Order: sequence, then structure tokens, then C-alpha cells
Amino acid sequence: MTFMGFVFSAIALAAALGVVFNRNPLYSAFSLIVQLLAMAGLYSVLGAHFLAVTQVVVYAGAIMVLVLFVLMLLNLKSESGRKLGIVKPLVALGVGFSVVATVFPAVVAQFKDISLMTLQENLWKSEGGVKAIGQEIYGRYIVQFELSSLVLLIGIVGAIMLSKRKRIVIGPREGGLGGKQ
Amino acid sequence: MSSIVTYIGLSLVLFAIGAVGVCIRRNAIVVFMCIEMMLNAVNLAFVAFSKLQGNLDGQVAVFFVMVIAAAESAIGLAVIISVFRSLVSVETSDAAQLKW
Amino acid sequence: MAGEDLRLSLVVLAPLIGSILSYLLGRRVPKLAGIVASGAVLVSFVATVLLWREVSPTTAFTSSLSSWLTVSFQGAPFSLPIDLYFDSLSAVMCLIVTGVGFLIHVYSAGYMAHDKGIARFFAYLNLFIAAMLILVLGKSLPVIFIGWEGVGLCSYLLIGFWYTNTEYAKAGRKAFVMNRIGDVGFIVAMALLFTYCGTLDVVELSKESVLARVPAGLAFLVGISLFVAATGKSAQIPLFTWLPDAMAGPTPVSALIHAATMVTAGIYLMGRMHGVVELDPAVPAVILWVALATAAVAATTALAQNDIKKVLAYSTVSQLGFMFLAVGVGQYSVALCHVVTHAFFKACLFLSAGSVIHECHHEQDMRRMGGLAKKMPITAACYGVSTLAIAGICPFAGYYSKHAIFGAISTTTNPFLHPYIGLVGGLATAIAVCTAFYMARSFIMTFLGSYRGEGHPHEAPVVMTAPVAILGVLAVVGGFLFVHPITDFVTGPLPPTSVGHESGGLFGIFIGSLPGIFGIALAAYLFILAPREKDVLRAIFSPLERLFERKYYADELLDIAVVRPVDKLSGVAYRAIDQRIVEGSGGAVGSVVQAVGELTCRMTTGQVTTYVLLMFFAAAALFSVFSQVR
Amino acid sequence: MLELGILLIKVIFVLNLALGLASFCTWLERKGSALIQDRVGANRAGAFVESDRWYLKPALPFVRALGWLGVINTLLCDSLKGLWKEDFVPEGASKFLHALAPVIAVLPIMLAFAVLPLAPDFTVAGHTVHPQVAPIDAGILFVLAMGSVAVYGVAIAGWTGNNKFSLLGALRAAAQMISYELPMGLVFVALIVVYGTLDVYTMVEEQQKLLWGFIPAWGIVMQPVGFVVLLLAGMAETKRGPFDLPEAESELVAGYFTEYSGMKFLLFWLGEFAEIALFAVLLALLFFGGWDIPFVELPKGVWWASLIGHAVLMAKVVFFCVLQIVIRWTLPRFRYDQLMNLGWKLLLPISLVNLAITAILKVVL
Repeated sequence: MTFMGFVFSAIALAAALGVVFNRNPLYSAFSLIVQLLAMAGLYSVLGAHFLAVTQVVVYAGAIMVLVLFVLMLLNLKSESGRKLGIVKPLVALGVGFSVVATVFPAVVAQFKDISLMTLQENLWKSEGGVKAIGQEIYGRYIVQFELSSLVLLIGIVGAIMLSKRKRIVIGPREGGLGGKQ
Repeated sequence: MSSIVTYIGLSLVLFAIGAVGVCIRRNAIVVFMCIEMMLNAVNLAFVAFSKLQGNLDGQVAVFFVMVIAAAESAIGLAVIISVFRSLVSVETSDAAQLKW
Repeated sequence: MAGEDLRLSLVVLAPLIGSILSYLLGRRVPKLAGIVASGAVLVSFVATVLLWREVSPTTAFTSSLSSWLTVSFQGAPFSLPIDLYFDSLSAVMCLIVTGVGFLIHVYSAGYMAHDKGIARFFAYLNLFIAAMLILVLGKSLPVIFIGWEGVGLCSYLLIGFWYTNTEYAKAGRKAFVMNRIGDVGFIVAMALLFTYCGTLDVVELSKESVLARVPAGLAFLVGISLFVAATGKSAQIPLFTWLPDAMAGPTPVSALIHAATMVTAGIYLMGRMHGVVELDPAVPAVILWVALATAAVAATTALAQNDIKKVLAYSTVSQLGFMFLAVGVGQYSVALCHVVTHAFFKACLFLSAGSVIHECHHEQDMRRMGGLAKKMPITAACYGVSTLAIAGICPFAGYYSKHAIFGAISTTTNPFLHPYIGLVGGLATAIAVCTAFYMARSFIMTFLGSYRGEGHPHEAPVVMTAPVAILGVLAVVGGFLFVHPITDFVTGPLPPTSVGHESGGLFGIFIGSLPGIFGIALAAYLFILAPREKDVLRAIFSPLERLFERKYYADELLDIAVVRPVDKLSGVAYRAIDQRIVEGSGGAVGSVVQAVGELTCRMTTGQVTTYVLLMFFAAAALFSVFSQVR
Repeated sequence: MLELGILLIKVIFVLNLALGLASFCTWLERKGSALIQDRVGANRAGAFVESDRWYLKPALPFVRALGWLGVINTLLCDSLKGLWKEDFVPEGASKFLHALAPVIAVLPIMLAFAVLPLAPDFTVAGHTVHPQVAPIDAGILFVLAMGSVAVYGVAIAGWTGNNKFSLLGALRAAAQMISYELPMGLVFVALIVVYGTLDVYTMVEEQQKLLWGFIPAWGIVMQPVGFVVLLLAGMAETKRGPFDLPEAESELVAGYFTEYSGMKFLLFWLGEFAEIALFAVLLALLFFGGWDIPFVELPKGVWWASLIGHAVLMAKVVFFCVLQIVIRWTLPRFRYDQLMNLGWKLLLPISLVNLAITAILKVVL
């Protein structure tokens, strides 16, 4: 891993922690943007320039703008004062630990002999990368590509249907929370 | 440590942080963002594997994950907004009517 | 896919697709339903014609569509190929099904034009054609069975087409249930054949070496099982009472399904499996006697019916009896000929009757008709021609096939039948006289005399008269043109026959037509020239008339012999097994599940975070387990 | 080491060029708007400068000329004023984010210049110099990515303003920018289809060919519709001209930078003008042949040819800067619904159809 790789990794980790531990969702969102940009940097370090740019365009340019939009529209304050308690964070840390503890040894066992940087250093020089990815997507993966476009279309339609105001609003159940409309 | 293990480790840790976030945060939008982060963690692993294998399958997979993430964000945020409309809250603990 | 394969698939697929399309389009634009459905059948017909020109008595096409259930069975690989098989027998059947089917589709477009369910109607009708084609094209018994069940289903759906009328719905159910009894026979036969012969392929099953594997003691059971299947579908004693009730369906349905095509499936099955049927000579004997009894019962019952469709229904049962007569004496191609000519003239009769009913505002009682010949000349002509054909008067279609059946009776070498040939021939002649009599009666009551109803009938629209006229023409020339070519054509799949080729000269023709002439003359005498004599006869035969009218109390007999015991048995079973064991154990299982559910439902807190936590733990656990395993 | 040195020089050159162009646009805006509005505009500061120092004497006429032209006023005085003004942060806003927003508004624009080539290659002392800071393989897409990152500067600025006008302005700006990114991206894709490459340098090289021997294969010839769409979308992206809804003075005070003052405010301004310059460069490079002079073939790899090429490019860039400013001061502001309709119902379908036709023609021809 190069120097830049370490820099981006550190940023990504710090920002990831920021996402989880910021009380204000808007700060979480900004942290996530930083994290996503750091990931784009990591892709770049790994030689996937096209993906790096796509990452910026799709995640930073579209998805996170949408999230910010929603956050600003709803104008939410920090999470309500209710205390987290002690059990939940502990259990959550247990989750995190167990994910890492179960997967990492298996992966390490799988890959410890293989050195990454010795492999195919100049695989995607210049614009060969974009061209090669294009040929993969429009060649072997054409069906999946078309399907994913269909998924996007359905997503758009679904989002519109969901956020359209309906004439009949099914209110919260009796005794449920947030009774006022 | 210039091996793939570094990247996989980073990917795993990011994934775990995301998972923890999903578990402990109550704001649905933050939960949603944590899920995005987990997707990204997996993407990183994909790209690293792609580099390791010397082919582009991993990168293509990342591309598709991004597409799905975009669709997911559109739907997810729409859901959150419509939940907000009826509950006046986006906290997951408030949207707890679907139970026994 | 070779050209033949494509066309062969098209034969079946066209009506299948037509079925879906006609429903989807017909719901929006009712007029389209008939056009699409008829078009689909026409496509099928054209494809069949193209294929038919390429088969000879000894060649056949096979088209493998797919293979189902590929398993290793006791060490030997077993698979169930879904194959279509097109030989000369299938060709003749296909031509009849698609050709007559097309004409009836066209007719239906007129007949059903004002019905709200026209889209549904044509969807069913096309589905029926598809199922019937699967039946006649299936290469193995299971595939045939698919078609067999398919036509049964469509028959049920179409009999009960006007399901808001309880009686009609019940008639449909009756047909369905009775067909199930026949199906049991089919399944038993398939099971036995597979157990002993190891194959269900019809080509394999026509080989003597394969059939020889059936143990001698079971040959009778196999043959009879097949015949039971045929009695169900082809309305033979004791399972014939559903067919007259099936007249509840729209008249084109009666013409297509319950006269021309589906009911002949039994004949087709007998012909296709003739090797199996003839394994034990007792089986053809049983077939013959049952057929004879059916023909007699149905013919006499028809004498006393006043409903025009009922008359035709009993006449169908009776004619089916004739066909089985030919089957019983081993002359399958002769039976097939009668299937063909019968399809022509009976479809024509039904469609004419349909026109009459249509114009008389759904009046079916012949006593309220009469004198329609002046108002509906084309229909009357067609009905008349077909009456002559069914009566077996010489140049008309029925004469040739019927004559061939009479000829066939004398040729039998079956040891169980040979001594009784005289009796059989005599009875058959008497039935033929009956046939001519009641058909002439129905013609006279409907078309001659003066009109006794209230409506103002006039000639049906051309979309209805044209198919009727075509079928009428076929009823005239069909026998003359087709009977001999068909018997020659199907010599590959069916045993060759010598019957029907001798002409016998003018005198022979006269003798052959004699029963028909006699019957018609009698009817003319009693109903036109001397109506009073009829009442005298009636007084004499009144007890018999009642017997005929109630179709020999067949329904009541069946009720006593089958329905009530089954009812009793099922009552006992319901109380003993269902209520105690099944419901009891169900309750026990239910309460256990409920108790467990009470416990586990505490886990569903409604909190997403809880679920997510559980999910992650489960995923981690699964991963650790599986990464260790490998 | 030499490589690094060259890179450093390139970076400095490009940064200076971007800032210079931005400054030029600032001045152009001031004076141009004055001209259009029949005013005189800035013409005092420095116009009467006097000095007794002998070494300054020769420079005085130039300085005075600059003063008369308003250059000193717009570039020097305004900057100094900005630096010395009070830096005001509204109550309840995060200081860090408040400071971060203008940086994010400027930085991506500067970065986007990195992938734009500014002159043909030339060879000096055996070294081939490629006047493009970062020839990455995603090429033109990088510009798009940077454009989308720039949204955050605006969004954060609006949010840290901690008032409704700022927030509304930010929402408008964000919506406007992501809306117009779509047609822009589609025009880029159409160009990629035409030239078969993502690399801007190669695109410019391609444009130097002649169609049928007498028409220069400039982007404007190959993609006339694309040019119009990109011009409109680009102006909307810069949030200027008739598209300045996010900072509409009459409705939102000053939109997302209402609460900014001093140098931070100037940074927003700088970012805006840098964006104008960026689009001018883009339009010149993608549609007007970059450094190409029609029917004139300059020798390859010679330094003076590159210099001429650069000058030609700059002339085109200046033309587009002027064009944008003239449009901005000529047309009235859109209504918000008109803005959205233009973006989604006109430009997007047009650019989609344009892309489809381009693809078909590419396959057919």
C-alpha cells in the first residue's frame, strides 16, 4: 500500500467513525461524504480511475445530495435526548467485533501468501481501463447491465409513487406515536 | 504490509463500523447512510480483488452495486419521507408498529 | 429446429397463444375475441395440412419439445420426454379437430356475439383445441393424459359456461366427475403398462415384443382399464349420462366437444393402443357388448326426447356406440371413418340446431317449433341433408361409414363374438332404423308443419350459415370422398382392413340404405301422413316411453349403485377419519404452534435495530460455520 | 525529479491561469455590466496615482491606464477590502463548516482544470511536455465529478447560514445543479461517442481534421445541439445569468451566501468566476477546436507553435467569457418552475435524443 493509500485509509476510517458517532445527522452526512471521497481516492490508488470518478459522480454527486436534501427538508435536530442505555452499544460492538473476528481470519488464511503490489501493476494505463470496463459491461454483462437499468427505472417510479401525496392518508394506529398530521 | 490483506482488513473494519452504526443509531437516515457505507466497504473489497485477480469482474460488480445503491437511495429516502409524513419522526424506534 | 418440428409445435401453440390473446384482447374489444381465436385455429389447420401432405401411412414425424422428470429409476435412467408424434392417425384426427374446429369457431363468433363472456368463451374454446391436439399428438401416454385432462377441464368449463344457472353448473360438475372415473382407468392402465412394459411410449407400446411382457392374467385388466377410460370420455354405459346433461353448454360447444371431437378421444385411444386392447380377446368382446347396449339404450331414449339438443345428444351416444362396435370387432380404421363422417354430419346437425335455437330465442323444445323450413331454408336444408347422412342413405356420408361398420361386424374372428354375429347384426340394424326414425322425427317436428312458437325466427347471419353450409356439403360428399382414402391412409398405425371396399352394386346400395329408408318412412307416416296412428302407438308403448324418457333410469340406477354408497362411505370416513384424526391432530399441531408462537413472538419487538442485530449475528455465525467446514 | 519539477510548473501555471481567468472575468463583469447598463463603471482607483521615485516613474502610465480601466479597483482594492473586513459567523453555526463551504466551492473548480489540456504538446530540450496536469483515463468525466462535488460548498454554506433564506437558496442551488448535470453529462457522452475517447486532448486532436476536406471537424459542427445544451447547462451550473435563482437578491436576499462576508464571500465570487472560465475553456476545447486554427497547420512539437496554439485557445476562451457575461446582463431571471421545466422537460429530452441520434449516426456512417 502506498503512502496515498494510507492517507486515504486513515481519512476513510476517521470519517466512518464520524458517521456513526456524530449526534447530528447532518454532520454524519458530511462525514459520509468525506468517507466516500476517500474511498474514491482508494479506488484511484488501486488503479480503478473510472470507478473513482463514478464513485464521486454517483455517491457524492447524486446520492448524498439527495440525503442532504432530505435532511435539510426535514430539518431534523440531533437525535432526541433518550439515552442509548448500556446494553445496546455493547451488543453493537459485539456485532462489529464478531463480523471482523469471523471474516478476517478466514480471509487472511486465504490470501496471506499473495502480495498485492506484485501483481499486474500497469494493467489499466491511460484510458484502457475505461475501454476495458466498457467492453466488459456491454459484452459479458450486457444482460445484467440492462437489468440494472430496469432496476433504476423501477426505483424512480417507486420513489415517485411513494413520495406522492395520496388522497387517503392511512394515519398512525390508534394509540400509536405521532398522532398529529 | 503491501498486500491485499490490508485492503480487506480496511474493508472489513469499515463494514463493521457501518454495521455498528446500523445497530445503534435510531435516525433512519443515518441508518441508511451506514448501509451505504457498508456497501462501499464491500466495493473496496471488490476493487482490491479485481486488482489481485488482474481482471475487471470486480470492478464491474462495483459498478452494479453503485447502480443498485442509487436505486436504493431513491426508494429508501422516499420511504423515509413518507414515514415522516405519517409519524412526524424518522427514528426507527418510533416506527415500531409492526410487531406481535 | 427442423421445419417439421416448428410446424408441429405451431399446430399446438397457435391455439394455446390464441387462447391467451383472445381473452386479453376480447375483454377490451369483444369482436376481436372470435377473430383471434378463429385465426389461431386456422393457423393450426394450415400447419396441419402442410404436415399432412408430408406423411404417408408408414412415415411419421417426432418432435421433442422437452424432457421432464429425468431421474435414475432402479439403476436405469428414466425420463419422461414431452414429445409430439405426427403419423397418419394423428393427421386424420388433427385435420378433423382443426378443420371442424375452425368452422365451429367461425360459427361461434356469430352465435356468441351478444354474450358478455365472449372473451372467456373463446379462450376456453381455443384452450380446448390445444388440449385436444396435445391428446392426439402426444407420443407417450402421460402426454396424451395431459391432453385428456385438458379437454376434460375445458369440457367442464364450457358446459358450465353460464355458471350463474345452477343446473348448468351442476351438469358441468357431473361431466367432470364422471370423466374422473374414466381417468382412474387411464391411470391404472398407465401404471400397469409401465410396470410390465417399462415404457409409456405409444410407438414402443405398439410393438409385440414389448406388449408380450404383460403377464397373461393382467392383459384383461389392462385392456379393460383403457376401455373404462374410453367409456368416461366417450360416454358409454355406464358413464354415458353426463353427455345429454352436457347440452347445458352453448350449442357450438356441444357441436365441437360433445359431438365432433372430444367424445371421439376414446375411439382414438382404442385405436392408438389397439395392441394393448387386443391382448386379451375378452376385452374386444366386452367393448362390443357394451357398445351395442349403449347404442340401443341411447337410440331408444332418443325416441322419446322433445328437446332438440337432447335428441342429438342421445344420437351422439348411439353413434359412439356404433364406433365402439367397430372397435370391438377390431376394425379401427372403420371406426375412425365413422368418427370423421360423424364429425361432419353431427357438427352440422348441432350447428343447425344451434341456429334454430338462436333464432327461436333459446327455445329448445321441438313441440314449440315447426315450419321453420320456410323461414330458415339453408339451415333446414343442411339439417335435412345431415339427417339423411346419419340415417345412412346411400350417397350421403353416413352411409359409407355405417355400411363399413355393418360389413365389419361380419368379419370378426374373435372367439367370444363369432357365435353371436347374427344377433349383433340384427340389433345393429334395429338401432339404425331407430336412428333414422328419431332423426326424421326431429326434422319433421322442427322444420315441417306450422310454427308453434311465439318468436319471429328468420335465417341466421351468414357467419353462422356459412360454416353450417360447408359442413352440410361435407355431410353429403364426405363419405364418398374420404372413407376409402382414410382406411388406406391409416394402415400404418392401425391394422389394415378390407371392409368397405366392395361396392355391391346398386342393389347392395339399396339394401344398405334400407334401414334408414325404413326409419324415415315410418317417421314420415306417423308424423305427417297419419298423426292419429301415433297416439295409438303411444298408448301401447306408454310404459316404454316413460322408460325411454328417463333413459332407462340410468341416473337413478347410478345413484343407487354408486352415488349413495359412496356418500355413505364418505360420511363414515368424514366422521371417523376427518373429524377425529385429521382435525384432531391438526388441532394439536395448531396448539403446539400457537404455544411456540406465543413464546417466539416476544422476539419481534418492532425495533429495526433488534432485527438487524440478530441478522448480523446470524450472518457471522453462518460464516464462521461454513468457513470452518471448507 | 525533473518530472516532478515539470509537474509543479504545470500545476502553478494552470492554477495561475484559472485564477487569472477568474480575475479577468471579475473585471469583465464589472466593466461589461457598466457598459451594458450605459454606466462608466470603476475608473478611479489608481487613475491618479503619483510617485516621485525615479524607478516607479516609467510604470506610472501603465498603472494609471489600469486604474482608468478599473482593473486596480476590481482586483486590488476589492481583495484588500475583503481581507480587512470583519469575518462574521452567524450564531449557532459551526465555525468549521462555515469556513469549509467557500473552500469546497472553489477547490473542485480548480481541480477540474487539472484534466483540461491548454496547448498542444511541445518538446523542449528533449523533453516532451504535455500541458495537462492530470491525464487520467476518466478524462472528461472528472470535470463532471468535480461539478457535482461543488454542490456541497453551496449546500453547506446555505445550511451554516442558519436562516431560512440561506437554506432555501442552498436547496435551490443543489436542485438546480444536479438537474443540469444530467443534460451536461449526456452531452459529454455524445461527445465521447463522436470522438471515441474520454481524453480531452485526444478530442481536441480529433477536431483538427477536416470533414470532406473543407469543413473543420469542430465540435460545433459535429454536435450543434450538444453545444447549445452545454452552453445553457453550463450557465445554469454556474448559477449565473438568467439562472441565478439561488442567489436571487429580490427573493432570498443573497441566497446561500447571505451570511458570508469578507474574504469568504469573495471566495464564493472567485469560485463563480472560475467556473465561468472553466466552462469557457470547456466550450472552446470541446466545440471550437481548442488551439486549432481552421485550414492552418502548425508544426507539431515546436514550442512556438504551442504558444500560438495557447494564444488561440485563450482568444476563444475570452470570447466565451464575454458571451456568458453578456448573456447574464442581457436576460432577465427565470422563474423557478421555468428553470426546472427547461432542465427536465427540454434540455434532458433534447440531449437524450441528441445522444440517440449521435449513436445511430456513429454506427451508420
